[in-house]
Amino acid sequence: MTKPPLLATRAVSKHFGGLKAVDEVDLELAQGEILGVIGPNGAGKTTLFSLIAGSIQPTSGEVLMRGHEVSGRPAYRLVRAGVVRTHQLVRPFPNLTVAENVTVGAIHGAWRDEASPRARAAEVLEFVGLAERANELPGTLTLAGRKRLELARALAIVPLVLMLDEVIAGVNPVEAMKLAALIRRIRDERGVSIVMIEHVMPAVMSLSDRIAVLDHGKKIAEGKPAEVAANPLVVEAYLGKGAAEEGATPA
Amino acid sequence: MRRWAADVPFWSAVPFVIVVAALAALPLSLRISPYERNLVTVAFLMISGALAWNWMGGYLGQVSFGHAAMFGLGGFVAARLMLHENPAPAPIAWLLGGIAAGVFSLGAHPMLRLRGPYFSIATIGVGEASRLLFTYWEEFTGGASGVSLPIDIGMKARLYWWALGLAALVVTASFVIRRSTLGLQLLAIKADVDAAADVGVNATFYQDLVMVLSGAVVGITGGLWASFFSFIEPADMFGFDRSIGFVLMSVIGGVGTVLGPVLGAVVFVLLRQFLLASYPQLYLGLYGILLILIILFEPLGLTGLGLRLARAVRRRRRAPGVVAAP
Amino acid sequence: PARAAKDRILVGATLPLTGSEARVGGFFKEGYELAFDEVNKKGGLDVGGKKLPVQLLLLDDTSTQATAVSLADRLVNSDKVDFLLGTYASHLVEAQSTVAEENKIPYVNGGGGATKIYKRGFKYLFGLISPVELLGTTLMQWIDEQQKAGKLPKPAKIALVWENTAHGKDFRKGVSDFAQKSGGAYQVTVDESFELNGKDFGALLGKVKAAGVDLFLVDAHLPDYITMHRQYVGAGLCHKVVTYGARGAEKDAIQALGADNTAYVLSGVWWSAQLAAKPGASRDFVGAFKAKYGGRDPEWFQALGYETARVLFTAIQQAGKLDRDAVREKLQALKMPSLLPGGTVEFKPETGNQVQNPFVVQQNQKDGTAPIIFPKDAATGTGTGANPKCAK
Amino acid sequence: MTGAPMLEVDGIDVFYGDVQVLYGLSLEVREGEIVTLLGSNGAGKTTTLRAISGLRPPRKGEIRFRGRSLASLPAARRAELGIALVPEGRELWPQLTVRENLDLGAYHPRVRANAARNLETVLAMFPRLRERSSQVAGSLSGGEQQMCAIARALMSEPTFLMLDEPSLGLAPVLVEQVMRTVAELHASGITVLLVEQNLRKALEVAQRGTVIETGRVRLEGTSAELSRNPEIRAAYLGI
Amino acid sequence: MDRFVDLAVSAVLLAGLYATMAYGLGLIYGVLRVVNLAHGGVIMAGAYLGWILHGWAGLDPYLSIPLVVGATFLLGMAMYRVLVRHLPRGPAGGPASLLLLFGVWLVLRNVAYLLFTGNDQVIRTSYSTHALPLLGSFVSVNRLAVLAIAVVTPALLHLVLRRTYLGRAIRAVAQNADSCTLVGIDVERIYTLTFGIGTALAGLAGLLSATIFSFNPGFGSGELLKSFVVVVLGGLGSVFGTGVAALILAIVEVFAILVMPSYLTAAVGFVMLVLVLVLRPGGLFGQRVLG
Ligand SMILES: Nc1ncnc2c1ncn2[C@@H]1O[C@H](COP(=O)(O)OP(=O)(O)OP(=O)(O)O)[C@@H](O)[C@H]1O
Ligand SMILES: Nc1ncnc2c1ncn2[C@@H]1O[C@H](COP(=O)(O)OP(=O)(O)OP(=O)(O)O)[C@@H](O)[C@H]1O
Ligand SMILES: [Mg+2]
Ligand SMILES: [Mg+2]
Repeated sequence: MTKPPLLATRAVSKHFGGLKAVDEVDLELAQGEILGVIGPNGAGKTTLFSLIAGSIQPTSGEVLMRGHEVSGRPAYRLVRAGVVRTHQLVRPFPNLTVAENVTVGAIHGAWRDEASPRARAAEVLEFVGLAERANELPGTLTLAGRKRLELARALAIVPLVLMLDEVIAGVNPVEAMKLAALIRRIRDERGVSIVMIEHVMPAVMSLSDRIAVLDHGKKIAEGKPAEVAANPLVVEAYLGKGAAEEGATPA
Repeated sequence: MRRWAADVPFWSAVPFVIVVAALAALPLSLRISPYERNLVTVAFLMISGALAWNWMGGYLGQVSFGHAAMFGLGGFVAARLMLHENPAPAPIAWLLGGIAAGVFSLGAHPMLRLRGPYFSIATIGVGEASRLLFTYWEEFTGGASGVSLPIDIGMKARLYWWALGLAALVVTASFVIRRSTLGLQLLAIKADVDAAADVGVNATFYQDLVMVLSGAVVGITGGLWASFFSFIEPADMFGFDRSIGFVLMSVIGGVGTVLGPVLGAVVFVLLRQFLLASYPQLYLGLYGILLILIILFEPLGLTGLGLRLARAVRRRRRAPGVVAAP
Repeated sequence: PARAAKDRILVGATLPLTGSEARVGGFFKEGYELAFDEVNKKGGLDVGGKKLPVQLLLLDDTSTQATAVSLADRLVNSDKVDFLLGTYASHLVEAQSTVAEENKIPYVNGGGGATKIYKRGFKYLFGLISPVELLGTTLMQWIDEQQKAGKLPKPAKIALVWENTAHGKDFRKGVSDFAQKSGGAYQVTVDESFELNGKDFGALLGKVKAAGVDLFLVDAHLPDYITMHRQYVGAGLCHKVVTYGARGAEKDAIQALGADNTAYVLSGVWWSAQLAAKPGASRDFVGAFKAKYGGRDPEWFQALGYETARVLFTAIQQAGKLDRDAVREKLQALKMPSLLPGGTVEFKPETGNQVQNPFVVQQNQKDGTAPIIFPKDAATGTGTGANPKCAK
Repeated sequence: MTGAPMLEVDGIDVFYGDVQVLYGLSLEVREGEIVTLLGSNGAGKTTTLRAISGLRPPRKGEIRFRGRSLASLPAARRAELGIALVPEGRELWPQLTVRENLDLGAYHPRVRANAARNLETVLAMFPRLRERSSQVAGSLSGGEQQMCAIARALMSEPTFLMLDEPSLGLAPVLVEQVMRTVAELHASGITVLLVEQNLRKALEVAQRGTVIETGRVRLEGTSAELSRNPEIRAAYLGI
Repeated sequence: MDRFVDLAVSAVLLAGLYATMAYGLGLIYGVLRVVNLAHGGVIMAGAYLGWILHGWAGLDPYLSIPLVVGATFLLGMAMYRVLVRHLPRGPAGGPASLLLLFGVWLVLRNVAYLLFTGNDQVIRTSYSTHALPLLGSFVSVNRLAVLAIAVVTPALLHLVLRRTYLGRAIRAVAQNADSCTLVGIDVERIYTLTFGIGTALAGLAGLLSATIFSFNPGFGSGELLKSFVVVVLGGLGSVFGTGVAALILAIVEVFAILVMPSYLTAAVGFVMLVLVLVLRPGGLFGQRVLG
């Protein structure tokens, strides 16, 4: 018997009225892995995240953590079990200071770590490089800063699985490289397994151990970055047909 | 190394304790007439009510237009207990009134998934329905003619300290809630329920908790109110104007702050008394204008105005032309 | 002790000059001011051989209880008034009188009619306004005369409709007690209350209509009377006897509804300007009032306000000093000729110091007048037993 | 066939809140041209069109139409100049009927008088819409919605038409049809700026193309040049 | 049976009144997503305007409809331009707009108080108490007229919303404001006009109420609460839903008297309000935008 994966979905679906936003998707995440999720706009990536994180309930199928079913549990309980997500549009609590924002996250991870919420928040802010800005309001941060804040708030919970929804998008290329490095450090130094949605190809391709591709709610491909980039289905649905016909493989 | 805004050293309570002690000694001085003392008592009660409303409206961001239901319920339960053939001692009656109001507010649990104006409109409905139902329930509220409590000559004097005690307690609770991790979570829920859940906050539970606490405190305030006025009737206790009063006090003072509702309540009681004596025809409109100006220009109310002034003064001090300190 | 050297008597009062009761509050103010003027024109009150002018310190309680209480508090403890006159409306008086009782200061009012105010055993509270219960009884007495004269069916079915306030409840008690004691001559078949400032009485009137009653007895305040009666007429309803309690004869209402539609509506009031038809206290009052207020006729509100102040003045003079307890005792023992129907005012402990003067019953006529038809000694016209318009 | 510059986009920076999406982007479309704007997901194509139509004004740089700066002209007034946009995702009014959607396309006073004539023209062009004219737009199929959106834009008699991924979500036959329509519109004298991810199709109809990547121009050239460019593929994939 | 007819007739009449009161609130919410708490104040203002015109110029209330509607229309546009425009839209603006417009209401009330005192006023016309026999029951002519207007108003509103460019633009703005800008619709102008129309409808409701009820500066709060119930029941923002909801509320209230004391029937509406909000937040007929 192999050990069950850290996190898995089994034929999970979500329908909005007639729309199958997520359609029978199977996904597995191993301990210490970085899994990239890509796909066209509206493919159902964010919805899939919401299903896993318990923000919304699946229409059918299940979400498993270490082989135990966790679907149907409210979001806050999944968080306490170690499954933590960030949002595509950063959502800091605007009236709380940076430190307070992170402290809110730190409150509910306490059982796995002895440090007080505030001490842990301080440590995490140091890690993401926001210690200097601790007493400012999130509104004063740059977008990249707020993305770091979002990461810090999630890390303060001491997650087992971190689900990142387009954290790199929208920041300038220099910041994007720094954020990518930070994400790698989160996995390497903190042992957190990561699922990330990203449209920024260089980042996904270089960070991910594996990539899953969604289109119209279905998983159409999965595998190593290079394999996925060469997959004609992926090229057609996402990377672009014009590219495929010219017959080259991505770097 | 870092100064957390949240870490309040315990000595910061010293000025507060001094203020409370001074207020407690106030009626002992001969300078204050019973009239002034009573006015201050009412202000204490309003402070408690406004702060408790603010836990919902300010910390959680659920603007209730129906808190009169809890105020009235607390008042009438307390009154009934004191009028019983084996009358309960007043403090017990107040407490039980508060508990009843707290339990009652739990009934609003299903409404908590409404947010913004929907929640507010629903509370208007609950408030008005409560008023009508309780007015109809004669055995409990005495119907439209209300109930009178026996006159207790020393009661008003004693109520000053009880009301002060309650207000001090509620101010302390407001600080503690605001500064504790509970307060952080409430503010997080207010800012974004979903995002709060995504960092592990059990929004449902905390909303219920705050609603019950808020309802209970407002209920206790209602009980003290009943004792203070000796006569209460449902039209007044459950009235829409009373609910609006809680909203006005908090908004004028500064929603979501601790100082705000306190200031708001004091202004509400004192300004009202002053205006009533001098310009009784204008006070409604003045509140309206105040409300409009605050919403348009200073969401933090008087507190925000104060902060702005303080900042301006500080800037002035630092302005060039003033000789800098060595 | 400091009071001994006073050069004037300070009397405090609040009235609802704004808010829901503002109209009547203004009327009471006129009554109070007339009484104060009269005394001061004569150089003041004779207190122990010394003439002291009286001064009224009047504040606006905005028709709210908390304000009425805290302003009374202010009058007593900050402005140091010697005595208090009452405000208007039962709930305000009930709340406010506690301040007087706590501070042991006489409180004479003409605005709190609910009997329960006087059942609290207060010693310093005196009420010049007869209980609304008695209004119900008085109306029933007149109705009973008509029934005995064969003008109304026997047994007569009653629709009893009352506003859900202390006022309405007292009225209901007066009527239903009378009906109960009548030995079956009257049956209350509809007994319903409605909310103050109600909007639509369609359903309620539908119920009344379906019950097929003979008498439509309502207690309402002015806006509800106008609203309800409009719908009543609009729905084609007609009953042999119709009353809205104390409402009916107001000029505003007759104007709003039309003299035709209000004809035969019965009302019972605490006082009527028509009492001035005969010489006496009422005629003097009406004369003085007209002189001061540009020829306008007073209504019962002004009369009660005026008389309330006069009662206090009389007691002060009788006491011969400003001592509050002395004045209270004189009030308790007072027996004063009065403009109120019945001719005298006295406060009996068994009724909680609320006067029990009779009401005068008026009936609207097609020409818009409303003569007094009951009791006989005050009557200025004769009543019509059953509305001739509704033959059935 | 091509004349004076009709649209000049000159070094614009565009933000969503604090998120910068376009970085000093420049672009030129000449009278009578059909130009395509290419780029991968999130490159900023839609944002460019929104900036031109005034929905998302640039913080820096300038946009000129027929030599006149649009900076002070509110979005609602740009239709007057003959600028029209078929937005990404169609953005119809889902609870209005097709007919109402089309009528509103001719809201502008200059064209309102011609509404009936224009309606005939567009219905002749898309007979399908005539059949559906009393159906609410939200219940149309994706392709029908796309036609409706194009027809709505044509109701305002544009001289400069921008289309944002008109082939998105359409079946191949419909893609062919839409592209043919675009070519026909161009032939009838309308200047076109076409945004596409479907590079091959776009370059077939367009004369020139501009490739953008993360808010900057990466490449420019005639369709033929671009089709031959070895870099194009990589740029297009964003790798 | 007879009684049933009576109750049904009074329910229909009442529904007419409720519907007129609620249209304006619903329209403004449907397009701007703003809960107009000043609605009650405008109803009161409409009543006084009618009263002034009747008392001073001797104008019949029904003839003064254009004047009252015009005046309150301007008032509404001014309220939008000066105040509401500056609020954040959408959920963030919710409580803020509620409180701001409540402030406006307080001011309106105070102004009315200063101008007209707190006395109750009525408008009396020759037909105020006229009744017609109908279905074996008597029906007030005036109430019938109000009902007629309650039916004609939404029909007109419907025509305007369906048939005119302006109406289509209003509906379009409610659904997708950006597309409106693209075809040249000045969205701000539409918001201003909509707020004006919604306010004018409240003014009309006030004028009509004044022919039935007596009123004072506090008038309008009960009307506002009823309007809430109706609008929420009908699904915020649906014109026809509003009419049907008004009928439902009126029927429930009127027939409730068969099973409960008349005093409590008023509570039924509020209980319905809360239940609908909690159980079917989209209203009884689902969320529709200005259908
Ligand atoms: N609550 C909802 N109700 C109805 N439809 C929804 C809802 N949430 C998402 N959808 C639809 O489900 C589909 C998938 O959306 P989702 O946000 O998961 O896409 P995505 O892959 O994250 O896209 P993007 O890359 O643009 O973020 C879209 O068509 C979206 O409109
Ligand atoms: N409303 C918005 N708020 C914040 N960011 C946005 C918003 N709209 C777009 N963006 C961001 O701006 C960038 C450019 O988006 P844009 O829609 O212009 O790209 P595009 O080239 O049209 O992509 P696609 O091919 O997916 O349509 C993306 O990173 C996107 O996430
Ligand atoms: Mg997404
Ligand atoms: Mg795009």
